[in-house]
Amino acid sequence: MSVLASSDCKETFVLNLGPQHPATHGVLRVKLTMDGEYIRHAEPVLGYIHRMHEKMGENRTWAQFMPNTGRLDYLSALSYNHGYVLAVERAAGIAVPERAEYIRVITVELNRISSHLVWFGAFILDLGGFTPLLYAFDDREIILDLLQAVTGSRLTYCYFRFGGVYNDIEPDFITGTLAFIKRLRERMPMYHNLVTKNIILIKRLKDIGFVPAEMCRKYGATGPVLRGAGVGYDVRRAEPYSVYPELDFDIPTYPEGDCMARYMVRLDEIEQSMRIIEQACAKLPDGPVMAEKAPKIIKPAKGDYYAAVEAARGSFGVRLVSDGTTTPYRLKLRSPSYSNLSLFGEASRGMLLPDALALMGSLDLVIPEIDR
Amino acid sequence: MNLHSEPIRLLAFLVGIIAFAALNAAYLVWLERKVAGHVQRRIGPKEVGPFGLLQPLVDGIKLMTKQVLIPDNIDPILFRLAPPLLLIPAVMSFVTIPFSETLVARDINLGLLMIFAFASINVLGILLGGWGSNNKYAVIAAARGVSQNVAYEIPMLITVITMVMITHTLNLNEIVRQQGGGIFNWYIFRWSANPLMLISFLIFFTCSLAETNRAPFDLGEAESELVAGYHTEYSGMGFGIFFMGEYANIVIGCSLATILFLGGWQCPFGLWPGVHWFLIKLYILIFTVILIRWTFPRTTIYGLLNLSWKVLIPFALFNLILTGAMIKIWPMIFP
Amino acid sequence: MISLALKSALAALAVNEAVVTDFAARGFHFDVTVAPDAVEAAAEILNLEGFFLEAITGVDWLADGQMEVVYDYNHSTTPGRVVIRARVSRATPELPTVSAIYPGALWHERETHDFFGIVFLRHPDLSPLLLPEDADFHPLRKDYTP
Amino acid sequence: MSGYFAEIFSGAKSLASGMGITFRYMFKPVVTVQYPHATLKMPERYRGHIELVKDPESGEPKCIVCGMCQRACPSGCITVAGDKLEGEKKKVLSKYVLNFTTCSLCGSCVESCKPGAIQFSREYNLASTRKEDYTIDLLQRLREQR
Repeated sequence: MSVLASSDCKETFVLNLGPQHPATHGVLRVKLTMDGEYIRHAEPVLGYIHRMHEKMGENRTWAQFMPNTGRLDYLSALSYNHGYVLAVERAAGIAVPERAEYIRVITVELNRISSHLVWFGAFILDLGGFTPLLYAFDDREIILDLLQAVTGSRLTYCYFRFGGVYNDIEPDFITGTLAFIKRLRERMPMYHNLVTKNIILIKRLKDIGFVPAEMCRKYGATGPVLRGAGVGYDVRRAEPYSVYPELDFDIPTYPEGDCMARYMVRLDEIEQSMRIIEQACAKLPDGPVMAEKAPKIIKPAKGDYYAAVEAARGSFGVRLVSDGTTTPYRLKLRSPSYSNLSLFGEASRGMLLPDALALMGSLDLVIPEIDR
Repeated sequence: MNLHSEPIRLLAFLVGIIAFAALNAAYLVWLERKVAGHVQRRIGPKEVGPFGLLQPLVDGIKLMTKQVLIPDNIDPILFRLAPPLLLIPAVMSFVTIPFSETLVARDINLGLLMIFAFASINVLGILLGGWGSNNKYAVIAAARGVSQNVAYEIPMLITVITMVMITHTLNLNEIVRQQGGGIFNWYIFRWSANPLMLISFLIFFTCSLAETNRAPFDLGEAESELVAGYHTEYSGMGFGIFFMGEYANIVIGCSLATILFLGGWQCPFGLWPGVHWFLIKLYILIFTVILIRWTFPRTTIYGLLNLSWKVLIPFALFNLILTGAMIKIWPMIFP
Repeated sequence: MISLALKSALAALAVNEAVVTDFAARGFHFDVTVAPDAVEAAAEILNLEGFFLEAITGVDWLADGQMEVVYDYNHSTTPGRVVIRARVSRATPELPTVSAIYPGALWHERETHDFFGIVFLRHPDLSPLLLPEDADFHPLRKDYTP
Repeated sequence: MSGYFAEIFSGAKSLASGMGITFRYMFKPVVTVQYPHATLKMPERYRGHIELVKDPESGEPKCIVCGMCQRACPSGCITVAGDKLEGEKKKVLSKYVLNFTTCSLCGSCVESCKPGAIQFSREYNLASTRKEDYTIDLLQRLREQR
């Protein structure tokens, strides 16, 4: 590559980080050309768990593709459910009852918190601290229990349906959710004292791994990566969907663009999600959870449709092309981590290996979603 | 048979020291896992024996029965030499440690010097292990380990020189004897000798963490970056010996801190001095070391060097000068 | 929202009429079909306006003997989705790359090449990204049989 | 210079407070479940693999062999067959096999079932080293439950 040719130092070596490496969280491989511990060139190698979901979509009915969406990003599966049902509802013109919308928002935001908690733990694990991971899992376990009681599964949810949700929530769920939020509010200061204020962590994250807003734009990075660069872009506000316009929440942004900024964005997002859930629980109306007019067999009109949601990792988009039959003609899944990872090569150039791993951790990668 | 004859005494100590080092390695792993478990609100080992107490034994058997895989293209001599090179100096250092006034293998006058001489060898074990494995991760880890050890030996030795200036001796047993008669005679609280003694202790403790490659300075085996660092390619007992050497080093580091600052086998209130006080203090320090590992994230190599050169060395040097001044000026004011 | 100047600039490149679409029904605001040679020019216009590239994908229109490449652009501060389409023939599916303007397109174009066999001219590396490294098939083509 | 000392001081304080937290947590009760010795009860809606539902009156499966579940299943893991007995109007279930290796527990089959003849079981101890253990004959399972 050009980087090598232009460098004076010929003594570089290639380090294969992955596909089985503790820091890559799955089967991502990064081919690093290193000069000592400095990274000259980093090239992510993808596709180890590529499953061709898009081709599967072309061979199934619209409804049959639902379980696949939960298997893209195993940490915030409900957001991906949501993105897909939004796209199909838009294409087929299905209206969703208000109660179902509120239930969707509550469960998606719970899922977002659980996703951010896993990221938080795994990120500190990347940096060498083990204990916060298990504290975060302790909290996440409650979310999984809550969601399990509603959806029946713990990780790869398949809860939303075109025109509503699979089944109604029980009153226990609301009380359990509010109790959990109370608990997490009390635990957040602990997390900050244990981790955020820790001098070692500050030294490792502050001014490390710059991803400026312009780089985000060039690579199409969204979500906390973009918000950590100071751009307050959030699909929930930019293209309001579901009942988000009726809820009051802030979009945390930090202008620094370093690892610390992305870290703080996600921790603040946990707090904002808690606010959203509280409001949604208070406003939850009575009524059906499934549109009565929702057709059993979906046949959207010819044309192409797009729907985006704010998943935990950024903007998840679904582009549907319908030819008016019961199966999609083309189904494109735009996953946020894919774009977020694509900037890694440029952003990590010249960094030390541990800092590059901090940068990779702060991008919050989920490999099945990248490989699809 | 005369039980006090020198060869028998030495033999007894030899067996005792090796047993102490091996048992410590085994049960510190157990302690580490238990502490980690409870810190993380788990139980830790519990299946084998009561409270999982037999777990280290079973682990040991497992390690010994495992095949020692020797990868291709390694340096066959260095690869095999490295683990003993890490373990033997650590075990040798126990020779001069005074567990109590009488329970010391060799009460030599240069005990402190000898321990530091041996402590410098174990860097070689890390370097050769990393280099001999012919593995990129291991080489990076070895390079890190060496620069880290070299950087931290300086503040550590400066602090030790400060201590030697106060104690006037390198004999460890003598240093402990000087701290008799209650907690305020311990060097950590002997503020008449140097008001910054507490800082000296912290510098020494931090350095011994770094010297023993313990978290948060475990850059040499940073598992989320370098898989397993310099012992990536070692399996079975090769890995087991590295492990034992590491834990023996921790015990040595904490023993030295106990002896130099916390009064060794002396009792905090001047009564019943003996080996039990030494062990209590030692294990409190070791517990702190373990708790530190399960609390903090890892530093980076430049963070580590920054800490050494910008914080620890200036403070240690200041301490040295202050102590020298106190020794010379104090008697002039109060003759 | 999308400025009038931008709309007219893009409409100048369009092969047929540029459409202002109903966002609620379709999910994007502006839909332009351009000639394959004009995708770079369109990207340049959008780049100057501060748009970012969300995704590039293809659609295989087997019946028409054509393949469509779809570029999804979006703006982060003044939200407005612009869809740029270009149709190439199935026999010679070639069009220029936009990766010089948007480096993020590198991977999206590689993926589209993987799945459809569409060649992006002047792209530095079109080796398979998600498919196995020796893959010579294009699974999202409608005539693909495994 | 004062920043230098302030940083050392605040850094040391942060380290000490972190150690205080972990030390306090060490004495808090354990939150894990010691799995083989203790198990959790699955909630009402837990989605284990599917199972057939008995008709409380006749004791026979409620299934009417309509095949809706088989058609709804995205991964084709259900095989249903029925015999038409002489003199009976309805088919009688003769075979209901679930290939659990490809099942994604989406619940499409349970939703599509008009008579409510299938439901989720609450079984989760399904580890095995043999692939054949996951081809579950649900009809036989129902009969064994009797």
